[in-house]
Amino acid sequence: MDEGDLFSPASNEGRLTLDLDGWEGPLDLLLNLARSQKVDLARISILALVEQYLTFIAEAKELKLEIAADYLVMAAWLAYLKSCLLLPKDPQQDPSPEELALRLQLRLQRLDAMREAGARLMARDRLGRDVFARAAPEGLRVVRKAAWQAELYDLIAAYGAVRARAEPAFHVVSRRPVMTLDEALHRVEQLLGASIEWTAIEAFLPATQDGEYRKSALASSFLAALELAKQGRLELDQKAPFAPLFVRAA
Amino acid sequence: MTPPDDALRAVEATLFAAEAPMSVDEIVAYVGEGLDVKAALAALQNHYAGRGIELVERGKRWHFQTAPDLAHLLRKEREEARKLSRAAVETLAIIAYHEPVSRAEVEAIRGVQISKGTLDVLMEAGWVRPAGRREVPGRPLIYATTAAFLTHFGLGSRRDLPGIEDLKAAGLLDPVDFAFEQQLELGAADE
Amino acid sequence: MTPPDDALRAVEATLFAAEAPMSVDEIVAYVGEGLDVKAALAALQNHYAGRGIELVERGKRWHFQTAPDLAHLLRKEREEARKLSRAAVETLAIIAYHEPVSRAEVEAIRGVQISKGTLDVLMEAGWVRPAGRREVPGRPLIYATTAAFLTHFGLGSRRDLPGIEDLKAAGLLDPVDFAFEQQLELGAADE
Repeated sequence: MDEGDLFSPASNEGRLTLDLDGWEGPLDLLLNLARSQKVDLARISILALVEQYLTFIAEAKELKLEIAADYLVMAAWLAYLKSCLLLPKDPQQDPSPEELALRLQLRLQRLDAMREAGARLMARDRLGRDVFARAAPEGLRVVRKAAWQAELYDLIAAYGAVRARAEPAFHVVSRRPVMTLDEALHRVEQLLGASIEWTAIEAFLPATQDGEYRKSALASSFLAALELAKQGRLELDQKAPFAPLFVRAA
Repeated sequence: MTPPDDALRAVEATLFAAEAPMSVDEIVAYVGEGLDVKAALAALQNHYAGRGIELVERGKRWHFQTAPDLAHLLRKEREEARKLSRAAVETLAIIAYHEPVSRAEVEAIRGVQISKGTLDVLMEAGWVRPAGRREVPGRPLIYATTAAFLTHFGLGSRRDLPGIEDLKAAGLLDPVDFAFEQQLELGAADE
Repeated sequence: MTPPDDALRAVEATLFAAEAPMSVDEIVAYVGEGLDVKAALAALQNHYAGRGIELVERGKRWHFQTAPDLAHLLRKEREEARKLSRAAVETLAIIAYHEPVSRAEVEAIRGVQISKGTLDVLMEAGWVRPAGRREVPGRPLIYATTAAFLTHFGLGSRRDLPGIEDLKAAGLLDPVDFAFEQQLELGAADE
């Protein structure tokens, strides 16, 4: 395939049609101009290329075409490069104009190489265009099969649960030793008759090792003392909050 | 073997790339008038005989297909580990402890109905099988466990399943509540 | 000709029925561990050489396709795939020959920014994929080609990219900065 056909949309008898829409930026335009020199990119004349570019932009301006800014930036840079290349060498200048020109040339070579590679890629025997896979393959299927998992423990635990569910359930509230208020009233009344002196309320509690029962007895005895005090049959005395509570018959 | 001729290659490629079986006329429309399509089809059919692919004619239309005896290769079975549902484990346990049992009996013991899928899963797993019918009105199907069941659970026989007393000792007879358990203890102490 | 063996028939049928190219491992998953799949593939490739269908390896995956020289017969009446833009073709070439590359690197070679749709088109075609990030400041995303790219363009591997060895030898796949230093050194040596 002739490369000219592929990549010179604008070259015609060495002249370029002024269609800026067709270019993909200044480097693209430069590459096409360089190719019109019809020599290896490694041997193109950068000065001639600069001239071609500047002429192209000048013509476009003459035709009052709108020119994107990046083309003008490139034009300005190339005009600078041109003057540097033409002026007597200044050894102090870094980078030298030759180095700038070399860089431009390297960039053009690289873009050109990729452009050609792309064309060769596209020209290959492509699947679905030049070569064909089966249009209606039977297809391969994956049949999913469950491998069921269960352990012996799961099994017997489940049976245990089933049997436990089936057993009749008894709901029993366990008995807790308590002293009822009536019982406490009775006790305090009786014990009070025997003592007219101030007596700590603890003295009215039954002797027991059971902490729970003692608590219950204390609470009930306290309530009984309040009730008896309300009836005017008993007096209460406490020196400070949480200090021992004393009672005596009224 | 002589190299395949143009007609044969053209017909082979055309049928391979076809989206549907093709008649001779349709093939000719692709490969061109100049080629002997019928002869090519006959030669191809002969060439592919006994291979993994064959050329077949159905209702005057031709197409390639994979050899029928290889159909089993074209489906791959993939095992996926899946845990049995709680309902399935309970059902399996009841069948194992009480076999043979009917579905109604399983439900009576579980206290909950079982769905059709539950027994299917157990049979698919290969652990439960139908074991005849109970000779009572309605003749319900009864189920039992299989040898594969014993193997999977590492049991020599069903007698190796722990009994009720063993379950109780292991605390597997799930207590219904605290008071119930206490009651059992108290009862035991009273005796 | 000896009759085709089991492995050959099985691999032939599997690849023939497959909807996409298959790796050796995938083929083994279908035909079973016991068969020599690699030997069968080699034998099949040999058997189909010169026929209307051929067996090809693309990026370590195998598939059957029609012979390239028969394109003229089969292209008839098939709609031409949507043409890629020049930007897309260049971008694809740059990614394929330089991979993995960042977007900035593609832009440096092309001298223009990549428009939004260009990479999308290539990724949608399944030819290009993001391939991680470059561990430099900014951690740019980098792109590479896919197995589908090799399959579509008929490449056994990236080594088969047209002219890649020449481009490498000429230093045309090296960045401009690197090539520039090389040239300066060469120039210095000449003096």
